[in-house]
Amino acid sequence: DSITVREALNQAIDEEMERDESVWLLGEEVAQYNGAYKVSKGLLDKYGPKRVVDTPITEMGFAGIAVGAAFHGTKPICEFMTFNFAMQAIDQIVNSGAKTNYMSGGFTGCPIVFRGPNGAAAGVAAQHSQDYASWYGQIPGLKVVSPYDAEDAKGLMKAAIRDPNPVVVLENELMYGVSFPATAELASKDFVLPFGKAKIAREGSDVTIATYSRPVGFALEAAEMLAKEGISAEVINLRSIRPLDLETIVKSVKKTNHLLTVEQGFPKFGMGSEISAQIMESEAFDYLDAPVCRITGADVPMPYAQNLEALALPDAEVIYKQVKRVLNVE
Amino acid sequence: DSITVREALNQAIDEEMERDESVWLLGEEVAQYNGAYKVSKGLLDKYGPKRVVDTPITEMGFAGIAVGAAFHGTKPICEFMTFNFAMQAIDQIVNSGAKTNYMSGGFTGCPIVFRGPNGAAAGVAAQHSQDYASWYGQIPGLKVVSPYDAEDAKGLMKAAIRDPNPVVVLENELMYGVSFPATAELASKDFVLPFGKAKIAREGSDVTIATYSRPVGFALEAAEMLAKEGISAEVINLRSIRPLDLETIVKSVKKTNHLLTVEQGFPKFGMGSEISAQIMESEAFDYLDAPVCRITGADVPMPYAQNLEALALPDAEVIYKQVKRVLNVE
Amino acid sequence: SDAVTIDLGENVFDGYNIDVPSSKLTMGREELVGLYREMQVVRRLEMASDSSYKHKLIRGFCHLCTGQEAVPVGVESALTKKDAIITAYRCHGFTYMRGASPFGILAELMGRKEGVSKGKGGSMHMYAPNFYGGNGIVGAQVPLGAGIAFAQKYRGEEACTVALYGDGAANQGQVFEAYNMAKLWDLPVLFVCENNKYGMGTAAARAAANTDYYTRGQYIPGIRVNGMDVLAVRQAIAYAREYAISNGPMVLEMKTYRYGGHSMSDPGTTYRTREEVQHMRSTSDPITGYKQRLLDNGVATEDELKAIDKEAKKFIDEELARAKAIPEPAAAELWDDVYVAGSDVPYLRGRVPEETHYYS
Amino acid sequence: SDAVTIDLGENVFDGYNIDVPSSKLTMGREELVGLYREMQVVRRLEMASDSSYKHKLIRGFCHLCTGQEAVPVGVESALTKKDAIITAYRCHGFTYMRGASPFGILAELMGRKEGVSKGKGGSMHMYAPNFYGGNGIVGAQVPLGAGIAFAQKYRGEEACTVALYGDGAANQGQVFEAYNMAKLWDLPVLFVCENNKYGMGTAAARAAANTDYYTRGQYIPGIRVNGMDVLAVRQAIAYAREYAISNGPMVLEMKTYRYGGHSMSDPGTTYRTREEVQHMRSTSDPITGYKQRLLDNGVATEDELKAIDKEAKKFIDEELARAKAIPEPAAAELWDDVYVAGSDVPYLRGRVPEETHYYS
Ligand SMILES: Cc1ncc(C[n+]2csc(CCOP(=O)(O)OP(=O)(O)O)c2C)c(N)n1
Ligand SMILES: Cc1ncc(C[n+]2csc(CCOP(=O)(O)OP(=O)(O)O)c2C)c(N)n1
Ligand SMILES: [Mg+2]
Ligand SMILES: [Mg+2]
Repeated sequence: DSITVREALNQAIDEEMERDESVWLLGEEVAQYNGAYKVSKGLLDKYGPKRVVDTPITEMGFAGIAVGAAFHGTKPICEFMTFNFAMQAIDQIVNSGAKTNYMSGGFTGCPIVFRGPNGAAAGVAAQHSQDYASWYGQIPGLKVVSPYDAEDAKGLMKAAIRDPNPVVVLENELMYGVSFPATAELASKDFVLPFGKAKIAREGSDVTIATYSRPVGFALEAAEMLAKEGISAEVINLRSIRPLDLETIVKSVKKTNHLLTVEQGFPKFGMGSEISAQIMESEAFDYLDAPVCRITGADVPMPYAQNLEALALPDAEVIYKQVKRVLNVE
Repeated sequence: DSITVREALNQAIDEEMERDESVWLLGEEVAQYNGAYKVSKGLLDKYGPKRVVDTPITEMGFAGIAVGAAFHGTKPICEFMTFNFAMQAIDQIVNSGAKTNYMSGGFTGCPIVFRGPNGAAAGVAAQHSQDYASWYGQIPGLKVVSPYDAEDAKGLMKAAIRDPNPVVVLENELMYGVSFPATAELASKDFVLPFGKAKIAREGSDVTIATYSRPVGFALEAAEMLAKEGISAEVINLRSIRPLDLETIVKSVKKTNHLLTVEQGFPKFGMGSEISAQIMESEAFDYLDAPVCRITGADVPMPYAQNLEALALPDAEVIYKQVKRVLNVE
Repeated sequence: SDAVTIDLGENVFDGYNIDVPSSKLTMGREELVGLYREMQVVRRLEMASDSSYKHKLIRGFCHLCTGQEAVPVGVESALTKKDAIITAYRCHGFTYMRGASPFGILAELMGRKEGVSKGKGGSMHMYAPNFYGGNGIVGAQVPLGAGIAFAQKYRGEEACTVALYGDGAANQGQVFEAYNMAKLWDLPVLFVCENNKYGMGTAAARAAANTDYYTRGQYIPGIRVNGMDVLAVRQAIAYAREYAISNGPMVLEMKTYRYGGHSMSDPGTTYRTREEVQHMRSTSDPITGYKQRLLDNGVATEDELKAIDKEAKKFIDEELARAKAIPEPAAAELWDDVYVAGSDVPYLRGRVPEETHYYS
Repeated sequence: SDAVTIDLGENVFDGYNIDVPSSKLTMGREELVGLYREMQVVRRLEMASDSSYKHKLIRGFCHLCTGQEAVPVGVESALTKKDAIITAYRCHGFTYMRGASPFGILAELMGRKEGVSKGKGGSMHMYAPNFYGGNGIVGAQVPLGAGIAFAQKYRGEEACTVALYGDGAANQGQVFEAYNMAKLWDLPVLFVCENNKYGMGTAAARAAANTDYYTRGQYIPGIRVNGMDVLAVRQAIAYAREYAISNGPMVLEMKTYRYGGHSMSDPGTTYRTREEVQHMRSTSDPITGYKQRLLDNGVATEDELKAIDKEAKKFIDEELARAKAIPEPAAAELWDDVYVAGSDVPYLRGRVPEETHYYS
């Protein structure tokens, strides 16, 4: 049996809405249209317009309303059609959402989830393709997760909804329709993943690939290709951007002595940069047989043309080649 | 003779407005009030309300207007009272300002300067203290500079205004009133500093401290303290965040074999992270006798209380101590 | 009986697409005198802030509401504790009226551990039960306020939210976004514009194409109120509160005036004349005006009011002395409240790796 | 003579704080027929886009303006080339009317090197002289448009800017910010709302408390226009253009309708009935209606118009064939235009360090 990432997200939201009356959902097209990407399918029917609320296209305003509602005893799930549009609302997310608990000395909490697709989809060009993991990941007061598969999607979304802090869930549009095994564990209404714990998506001994979101799939593909050549790659699905599970990476590097990071966002000030810096500061540093290598999106706004877009985004092939370069094979 | 950073910025804008009719200034309180921080003092009197324009408090709107005006043959200087408020306008800066030249295949350029104080002032708490260097520094299509002293201020501001691309100038409120020597070179109407060139603010041989903005002063202070103990620190004033002058850092590290970075922003995904990652990828890596050490703001929203604020921000003392720790002295 | 009926006079309200409240109101003597006391306390509190700032006990931005006292006092007097308030950085008066002590407020201003925000917020970020700050980003509190109203409705509370903003803030786009959603969803929110004629150094008409702030909801009814009259404020808010709870949003404009500069660093005299300020003080002061009204209506005697003045001064002096006496927050508090206690992250980095803080 | 006077009929305009334009207009025959031709070309262009998308030659978001052709054609016909236009992502019609060839547009849609944006922008990001896109962030183009108008005034151009946005976009706060500054500064900008009744799947009234978009400038005069009538659009824009250049902003609402889904991935039938679409097509189609008007006024014969239809189809077929034949951009173009040529940074990083691109 299988379950798509979309279904997993839907299930997580559904179960948490069932479990807790104070949880509600808002965003553009989330109700009557069942979600621009159908993540909220069926929820209006089940919970009614009080708890599933279509908003006008006014990101700053509805994000502010959601944060205000979180201040006053409700738990909003605020969907952005994509995180590109959340840039209009980022002041409300960061200055109102993330900082108020601290500024108030713990007086005013803000239990809210900001979610939606992040990063590049296919053929949508520069304004619709940005990866915001590092921007949100930089902000104390936020927790930030980014699921890869159905298990991540369900477990992290439920964790996000249950958490009393503002949580940013960075999904990926191109993953919504992808199917994964539907285990019994996953089906449980209490399948919640912890923040700050990465998952070893594949064990290996020669090289570590640390990544998140859709590129986890590319890394697994690359590992498969490498395995055929006798190279054993360990793939780490980070899951959580903030807090970041450095420990799991360190442990892996101690074993493999090689680390590559993979992300689809811009290269500078990205996940790779942060991980590389943290590794350098950690005990893993002495175990490295080669510098940490960052695989990233190219440092250009996302081009539309298919061939250029392909050159701007890493895939399995790029990872495969780079691992060999780092290991100095061939 | 001396000149403050405020005067240097004012001079740069004044000279460039004089030189090029298409340059104009807008922002909150820039005209009649002479600037919230008096950077635009006298400009309304000299250039009149056509070219020095007070805006309502509508950051997204006036940033959009500025970008539109840049599309159509003028060169706006868009002042944000602080970059914290620019977060409301960041979509216009990034999606409209930075990406349009690329999306249009070079058809529509956007010669604009976004400027204002960035990072922490004193006692202004969490919503008024963020450092945006890494956010803007991540965006292809933008150039980003951050001046430290009067020389930087004048030279980088003039470079920014003359550049045909969108440039973000991250100033520092606490530096506005600080005086620096007024050299003849600096007085020239053609004193323009290049993008992407760091400056060795102090030569040294034992350790490299790479930093930008106000902490350059702290690093120089720390270097002075260290010198008394026979430790020779080289201080690099980065000046330019994007492009980043890695070469100068690499060269220095090859000499000193030790690198610390200093910034006042949040620790994650910051300048230190990026520099550390780039160093690891560079030839300097093999010259390092110790891991690159990042000195940053603490990973908390900026607290108001003076003692807590002090613990959240690095100063000369912190740098001094950390250098000794890195060098393993005492 | 104890009740007094007061005639607010003419032109105290203007309506936009709605009838104005009655200009007559009946209140108990004690309550009437209470409003006087509260305005005095707020003013004394701001005077204490002012002098503490000048003595360098307070740092950073500090925005006083001197001249505008009728607004926080009048608003609060028309609400129940179940109603909510949110405002911008000019928040000392509201914080006090919502139940925080002057001690807590002054301690916060001085960055002390027993400040209302444990010293972490400062002048701009103060909170109290059903008071959501103290917000530093101009305009951002308006959607937040609509959101609080959303939650009130969601939770079935018989309550409304008062979201205050300045004439400068009124131009922010997100204010219009909030108007729209509040109207679409009939949220019990009062959008209250404190029009003190200036946003920093910018006169209202230089920043707004329409300075009739009470009409700016367009499809939302509005009332303009003499914001220098505490009873007019009370009357309007009481009326609007009823309306909001059963019908949805209303926009109110409080015509008021700030005597001081925008913040402590602004002398407040470059963009307006000293005469203008003096004129407002002498003709429209909310406290003096209200005092006269109490005397005229025989609610209190000159001596009684003088005693209150003294008492207010003494009260604030004592609170200030107490606030000065307490220490700064403990250094370890740097790490508290980044996340809700018990849901912390494993550790947070300090300025250097060695300062990393581990949560148990 | 060649000139024909046409009566647009009643109720074609509604005014808000301004007189409506005359319902009579006089134009040359050739020009009248030209508008017909342009609407046909735009429709054929969108049909070609539609089928190319279905053949997977076009990727990503693609928003067609089928049904709305009278707006780009009518707007352009009232402007000079010195005037400027900016719109959102539904931009093919405007791009063409501003002078780009269907070849360039189709090539762009297919991500080819000779596309109007060299293949880097795609459906949402197309440009032409004094046409500033093709913008993907809903509402963002409105302040941009006001800024272009600012620059026109600054440079002393006798010109205006038309900033178009949808009924959904009309709720964005920055639209109100732009209104305010445009009015304060008397910018020659026409805020033109293309009200096609839906923003994605949301009917206008579910997203807006006031659906009379032409009144939403409040302090800015407005005109509502039958946006399915190309001559009404032309007449209104011509009138508004004169007004804007001498007086400042105006808000116009074009009542129109999109036949297709919001984008290629939206069937466009879950939030409205097939009957509604069919009804609009049969009663209000801008091309059919205009055809009838040309016939009724003796401007052209059925045969002449049929010939134009054929010609338009042929033209687009040829342009499409040419566009299909050209290659994708060269890989090296990935690095062009991040910065203006000649002001590049020293290098930019690729996906891996080895792919770093050095600018000479
Ligand atoms: C988004 C944003 N822009 C600018 C500022 C700086 N600022 C603080 S208060 C203020 C003036 C606000 O005036 P108004 O809304 O009339 O309130 P008042 O101070 O008169 O109470 C400005 C420009 C800010 N805090 N936030
Ligand atoms: C800020 C932002 N939010 C959301 C979107 C996603 N989106 C694209 S078009 C659209 C609907 C816009 O409707 P309308 O303004 O009426 O224009 P129409 O598509 O009808 O021409 C939405 C929600 C976006 N591109 N930008
Ligand atoms: Mg004001
Ligand atoms: Mg629409």
